[in-house]
Amino acid sequence: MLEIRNVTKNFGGIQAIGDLSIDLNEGEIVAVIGPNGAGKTTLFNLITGVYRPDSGEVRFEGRSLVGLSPNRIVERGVARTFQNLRLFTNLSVLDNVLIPQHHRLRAIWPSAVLRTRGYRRKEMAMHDLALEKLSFFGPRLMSFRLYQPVSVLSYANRRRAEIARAMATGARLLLLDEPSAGMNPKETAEITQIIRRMRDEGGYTILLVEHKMNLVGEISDRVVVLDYGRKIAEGAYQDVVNDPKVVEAYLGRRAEEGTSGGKPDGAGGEA
Amino acid sequence: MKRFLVILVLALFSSAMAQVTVGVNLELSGRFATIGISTLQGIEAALAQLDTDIELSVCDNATTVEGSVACANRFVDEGVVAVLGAISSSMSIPAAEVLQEAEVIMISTSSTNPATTQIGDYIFRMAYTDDFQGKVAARYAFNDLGASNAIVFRQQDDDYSFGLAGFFVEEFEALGGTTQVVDYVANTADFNAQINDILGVDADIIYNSGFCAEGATLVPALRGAGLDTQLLGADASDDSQCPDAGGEAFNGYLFTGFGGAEILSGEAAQRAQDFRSFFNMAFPDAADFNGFTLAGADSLNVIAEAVDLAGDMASVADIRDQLAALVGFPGVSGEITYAGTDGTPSDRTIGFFEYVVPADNERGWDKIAKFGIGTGE
Amino acid sequence: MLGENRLRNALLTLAGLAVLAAFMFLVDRLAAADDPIRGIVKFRGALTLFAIWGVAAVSLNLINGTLGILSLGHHGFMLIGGYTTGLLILSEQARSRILLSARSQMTEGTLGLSVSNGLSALGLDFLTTPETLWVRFLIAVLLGGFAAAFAGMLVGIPSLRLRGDYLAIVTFGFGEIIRLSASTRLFSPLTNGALGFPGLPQEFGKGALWTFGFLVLTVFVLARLKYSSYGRAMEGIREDEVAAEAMGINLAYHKVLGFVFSAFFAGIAGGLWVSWLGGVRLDFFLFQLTFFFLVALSAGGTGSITGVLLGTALVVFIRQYGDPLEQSYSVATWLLILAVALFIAAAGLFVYRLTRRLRPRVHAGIFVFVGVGLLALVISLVDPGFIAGAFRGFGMRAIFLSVLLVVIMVFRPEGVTGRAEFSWAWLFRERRDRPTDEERAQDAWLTNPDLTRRLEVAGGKAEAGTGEGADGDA
Amino acid sequence: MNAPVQEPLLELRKVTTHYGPIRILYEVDMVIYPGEMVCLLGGNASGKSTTLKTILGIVRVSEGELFFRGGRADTLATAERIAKGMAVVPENRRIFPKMTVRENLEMGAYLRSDRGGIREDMEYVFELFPRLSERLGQLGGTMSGGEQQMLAMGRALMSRPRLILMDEPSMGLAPLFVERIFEIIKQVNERGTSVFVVEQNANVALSIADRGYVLQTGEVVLHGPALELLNNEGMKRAYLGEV
Amino acid sequence: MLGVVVLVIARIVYLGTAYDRFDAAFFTRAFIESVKLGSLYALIALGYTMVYGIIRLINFAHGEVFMVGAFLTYFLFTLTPYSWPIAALYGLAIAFGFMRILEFWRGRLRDPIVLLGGAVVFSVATVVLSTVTANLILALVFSMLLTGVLGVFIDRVAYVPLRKAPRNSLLITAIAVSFFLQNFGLLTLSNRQTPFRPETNINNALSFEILGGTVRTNWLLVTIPVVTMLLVVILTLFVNRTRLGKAMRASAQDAETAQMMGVSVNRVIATTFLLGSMLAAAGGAMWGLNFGSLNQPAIMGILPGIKAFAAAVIGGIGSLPGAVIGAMIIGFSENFLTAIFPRTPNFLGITEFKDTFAFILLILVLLIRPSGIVGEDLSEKV
Repeated sequence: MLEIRNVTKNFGGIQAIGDLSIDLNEGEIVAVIGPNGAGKTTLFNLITGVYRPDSGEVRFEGRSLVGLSPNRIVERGVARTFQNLRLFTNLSVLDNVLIPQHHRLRAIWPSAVLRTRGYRRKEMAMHDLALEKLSFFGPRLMSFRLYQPVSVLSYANRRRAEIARAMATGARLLLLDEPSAGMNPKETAEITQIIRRMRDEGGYTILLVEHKMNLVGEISDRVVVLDYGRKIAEGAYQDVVNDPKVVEAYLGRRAEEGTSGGKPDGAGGEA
Repeated sequence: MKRFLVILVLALFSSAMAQVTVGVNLELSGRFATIGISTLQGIEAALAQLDTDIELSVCDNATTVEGSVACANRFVDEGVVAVLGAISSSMSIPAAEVLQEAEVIMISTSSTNPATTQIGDYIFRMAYTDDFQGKVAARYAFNDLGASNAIVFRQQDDDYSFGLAGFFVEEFEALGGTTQVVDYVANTADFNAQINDILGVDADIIYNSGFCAEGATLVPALRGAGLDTQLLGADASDDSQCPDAGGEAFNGYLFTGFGGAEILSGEAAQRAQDFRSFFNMAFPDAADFNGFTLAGADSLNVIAEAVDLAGDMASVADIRDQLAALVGFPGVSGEITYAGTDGTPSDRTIGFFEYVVPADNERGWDKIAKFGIGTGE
Repeated sequence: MLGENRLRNALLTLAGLAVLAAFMFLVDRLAAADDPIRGIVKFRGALTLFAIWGVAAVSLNLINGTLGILSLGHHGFMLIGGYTTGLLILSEQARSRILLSARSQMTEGTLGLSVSNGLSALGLDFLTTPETLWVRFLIAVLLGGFAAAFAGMLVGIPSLRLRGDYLAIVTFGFGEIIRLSASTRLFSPLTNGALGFPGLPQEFGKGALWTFGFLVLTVFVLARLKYSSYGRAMEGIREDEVAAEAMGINLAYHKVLGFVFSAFFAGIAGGLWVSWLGGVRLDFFLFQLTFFFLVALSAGGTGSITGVLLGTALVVFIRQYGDPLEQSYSVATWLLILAVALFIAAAGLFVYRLTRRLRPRVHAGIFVFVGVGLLALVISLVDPGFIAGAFRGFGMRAIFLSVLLVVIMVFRPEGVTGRAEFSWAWLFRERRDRPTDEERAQDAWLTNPDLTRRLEVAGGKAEAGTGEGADGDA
Repeated sequence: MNAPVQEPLLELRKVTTHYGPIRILYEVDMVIYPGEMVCLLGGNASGKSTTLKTILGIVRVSEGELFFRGGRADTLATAERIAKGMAVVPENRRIFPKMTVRENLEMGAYLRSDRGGIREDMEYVFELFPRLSERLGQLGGTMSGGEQQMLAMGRALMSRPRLILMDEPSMGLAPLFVERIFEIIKQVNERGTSVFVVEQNANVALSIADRGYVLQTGEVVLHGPALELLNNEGMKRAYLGEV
Repeated sequence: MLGVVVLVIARIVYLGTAYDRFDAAFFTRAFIESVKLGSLYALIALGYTMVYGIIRLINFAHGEVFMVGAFLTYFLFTLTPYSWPIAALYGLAIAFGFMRILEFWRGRLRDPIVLLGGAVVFSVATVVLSTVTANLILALVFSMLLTGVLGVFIDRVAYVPLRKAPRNSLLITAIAVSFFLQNFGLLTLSNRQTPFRPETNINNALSFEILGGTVRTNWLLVTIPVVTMLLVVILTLFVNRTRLGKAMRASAQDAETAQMMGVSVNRVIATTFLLGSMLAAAGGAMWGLNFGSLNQPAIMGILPGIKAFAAAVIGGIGSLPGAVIGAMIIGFSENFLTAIFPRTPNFLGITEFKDTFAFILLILVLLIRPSGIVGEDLSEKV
């Protein structure tokens, strides 16, 4: 579904991504892990068109995404969340989930101003879809919260709203940047389940960046490990975390190798 | 401070028996504040000089159009018989529209745009129109000064200056001269770009149709660049800001303006002289005594006269009729006749003046009156 | 959007409009009466000015409030609309007068541009009679709007590359270029240079019913736009451009759309404005017009149409009824006014610090205000002749407005209403973002109580613009 | 290593802070004794950086008290706290990119006016980081991440502080550099300067620190000697987010 | 660049051969006037660029600060000696400005030496103002100090409370302050075109021969660029060498970190306003000298202010040399461009559009290179 071929990106002489290739199949959950500054967020920015790769190719469903503006890429079916939450803070939750549907609104503005029957129907449909996407997270964003501005929500609810917002774009591929950041263990467990249900019930393909290894271990079909912008390992979770190269890159030399269960301590942080 | 007391006492005294209110709609702040204050002082002095029961209601339009309309609306509501002002055509015309509709007399003190009095029969003016002034200046330049090449400085975003320059150019070219118009915008201080256009151009006269806010830097800049051509200005130059701020460069600057005591003769000159003495007593430290002052004073004088003639309990329409029928009213700026005109006084005297800045007198300058020309001539 | 009380709201809206129309009709009739009651003419003047400036301010609000771009060139759009309307609606009499005038900068070709000529060419001669002037005026105003909208599109294009205050400066530059160019030889065949054209029909700009009709239309269209998907997309751009683009919003299209809409209604406001003034002239369109709209927006609440209208009302009130400020008062009176103003300021500051829980509650500024105020009070009371004579505060209204704007910006940057809008639901206290007890209980149950205790929102509903998040480490 | 019995250098007593209406820190108690090295651990958004900013006075204390060198510090301005002996190595280094290395170091000594002392301290910094002395004229922004970290540490040392606050010194650095940086931190600490490190890299930090605090969503959930924390199951649960 | 120079020279040669009025003297004069005007714009532009560099505020009121500076110089020059209470009032403000400058070296306002200096300056200023007729230099220095204090005051009252507010609010506030100063100045300073022609040698007329033509100008052709250069050099030295200058640069680059180094950012910003306003006052005084008079307060600051702002953006906002370069570009575009495209019998000239050049250049620069000619991209700091 998504092919990343030999992508390279430099920032002022420093290589952020070097010759990276990743493939994603439909219906997969792939996690990208790696220490800070490994280029995970840069990778997301390259896929979604915020940056343009210096060389290499990004293809989605066979068509190249390189050179498209971010909104065109969304129209192709790739949506993302942001690591540090970029919700429309002063707008209501409902508005936040309606805005990403705007690009699929096939109604010109005169009909929107005149509120034609066709426009009203489309608005209703958008409304229903918004509720459907929010219902992934249970009733907590549904009732009165719908009309509250995002700025009064709790951190975890904002994360949820942001995922719902990405889903509402109508994308088939979701890029989730640290979906569980700032959540407590219980909420993390819940979001893990939701991500799985998004794949199973919603039919989304998911590429996620995550630091919480238990979440990664639980849901990812494959794990890609980045270090200094290069892929140093790829494969099933268990194989990857036991790879000495990964352990060294991720945990630093001081870490005692082979901690049981491969759950590294002190993993990562913010980029 | 003393002048304020005089005015205050007079105002308080007159308000006690006030019957007729006259509105004053002037540019008292903003771009034309100086001219507005000169005019207001003229009106107040004239009021104090007259023994009348007219009360003034002063409104500052802040040199804004909506301010001018607000003033006009206010006067309509206050039920004034007449409104004096505004100064510039831009502020006068919108106010005139309101006042004409409400049938309130308006006398624009110095609007020179012909369009102002065309608005209706309640609209009068005290000044002559641009066409007259421009023509007279052009004839003077061509015939008396012997100029054949004129450069005309015009403020491109002001209708007064724009219009005046147009009439000057028309007449000057009709007489057989050639002209070159140079434009500038409001608030220009640096005229070097304009000077580049005319430096080395063989001209006999430079006609400045603009205001002193720009003229006070324009003229020194011209002189500084070595252009010693004779300068000729219009009544907007009849403003002490010009020689005050421009200094020596204004030595020999000719301009047309409202006739005062110097231009008039006989009885009229005496009236003008009396008014001047009275004004100097009432406003001992007034910045200016110029054509705008006279226009303000006379606009009040004619209204007072019309009110008098119409008698007690007269309606505004009666007063208007009296005003429109006025013939040869002895004003401080000459005789004023409205009979048979659209509201522009016929047979006004336009004066030619010259600024003289003596070399030994560092602060002072003199306004020398040369001669007057009547509109009828 | 899916209001349960749609019928009620629609009826209420219609009733409100009917009352408004009746009131405006009454005002028109009263003011046009032979012997109008005292104050009505000025009231109608203020009312119509409010409506015209309201159209302009509400349209500016689309760029400044909804789209989040500071635009400082609104007077330029109004100028284009005003000149277009003026040129198209000019009477034949005025045209011939201009043509005959030696000073005219216009040619026969440009003077031939008029709605009635166009209608004649189309064979609609029955629309060129004096009785159908209103049709021609409507057409002229709409064409003025379209001309301004075209300019809006041109100005909107740089907004694709520029952000923030750079864009503000570019809009300012465009506004000034439009104004300065209108008087040059290049454009004077269309604009008649600085002379403009006098003698436009005034019954529309001065008619309360007419201007309020346009205001209602503007508010209707712009409110509809704001509450449509397009408006939401624009608000998304305001909140976060990067995120909006990442959610599929075409930034270029929506920004230009916003500019086009805003300029269109600014053009209409320009058309009404020249009708209100009875002529077209360059100095009707100075930057201070945009400044007044900015004051209206900031005072009322940028982003809220309700707030903008409130702010416009405030500005128009001060501009039209503020002249007692400029009367001649004795110096003692001025000192007294100053003292009262300072006491109010001190009290306001104290209350402000108290409500915002700022420490120390009694700020040094309060002492300064009170001290200076007391001094002024003592001087004015004890010795009224301290400085003899009177003092006229010419320009006081402008000073007052600018001080007001600074004070509002400092103490309530979001304006009176913030981004909140008036709605019937608000009037009937139907607030869907307030949970019922049941919903609240469910919410608490869903949320880990352990966590909510720490991330709880201190003041209930957070205010707009604050509360960027609990993201302490970001 | 043993808890000293002196008067504390820095003490937080029930400190609560807010960002706008949202509470970030909740009744945090914390003590740092002279000569100690203390680390503060915690996940994303747990309030680590806010703690640091609170100590520095960039975020205001809304409730509670802060003491530094025996005096009340929560009413002092940042500059006054720094004058009393705090210094900071901010998150992401935050070198002044358009100033030279020398100017950056001089900025560290901004509040000092004793030229002799400044020169001495600069010598000391060059001793610790010889590479900096080679690049005195270079612009800060053109240096590599590791060099910037050195510069940031050197800059902090220039104020001759009693207490150095470090915000995630290992972030974004190669493991080799992380190791080196922590060695230098140790070295600095051994000369008597107290060090307060905020870290996510728990293993490295705890292995050289004396004591540690663990923060979770704004509350101190665990604290104690570093070695104990390293082996504490509860800590794993609290900090690593395992259920 | 070279191409432009060649084109300009070709155009000059063409004009010179085709019309005899465009001789060497004509272009020399245009060049001199361009440099003068550019220098004046530079003094204003520096204030814009410094303030923008630190708090990202387009200080719309700067043009009005320039106006106040000019008027203060005028009042100090013409109206002295004052009666003692007014002299004391002025003295107080001047002493405050002086203390702020002393603070650059001493660090604290409460430092005894600063206090002592302030007291000395207060006494001297009061005595001088109440007894002596100030000469131009003294008036200029006092006016710079006073205007600097005004800048600090504006910052304290209008901008400090809005430090954390959205940038748009700050910009609107600045516009409001600008309107306030215009109208308040009209009410209190003067409502007239005010003469400003002190009897000094620096504005004496000067004429010299060049290739057979006579260039008529005045000594300000030397004074204005020299004073500007001097002030720019002092400012550059201050920013690069002194402690507070370094703090200014550091705050411009990263205010929060600078704060962590012990820099009191608010004080640095106040200093920036002080310096920018002082330069604007110098610019205002020389503006008055150059044109022989000051426009009334409501209009004097607008055009120079906006054009200087355009200059700051064209040069690259935040950069001191950029401001000077940008100012020169505007100065030359207004004077020299109209000299090489003047009105000739077959060409109308471009003078009419002179006042739009600044805006057109501004828009072009922002579209083509938003960071300006020498500036770095500050437009979005992520």
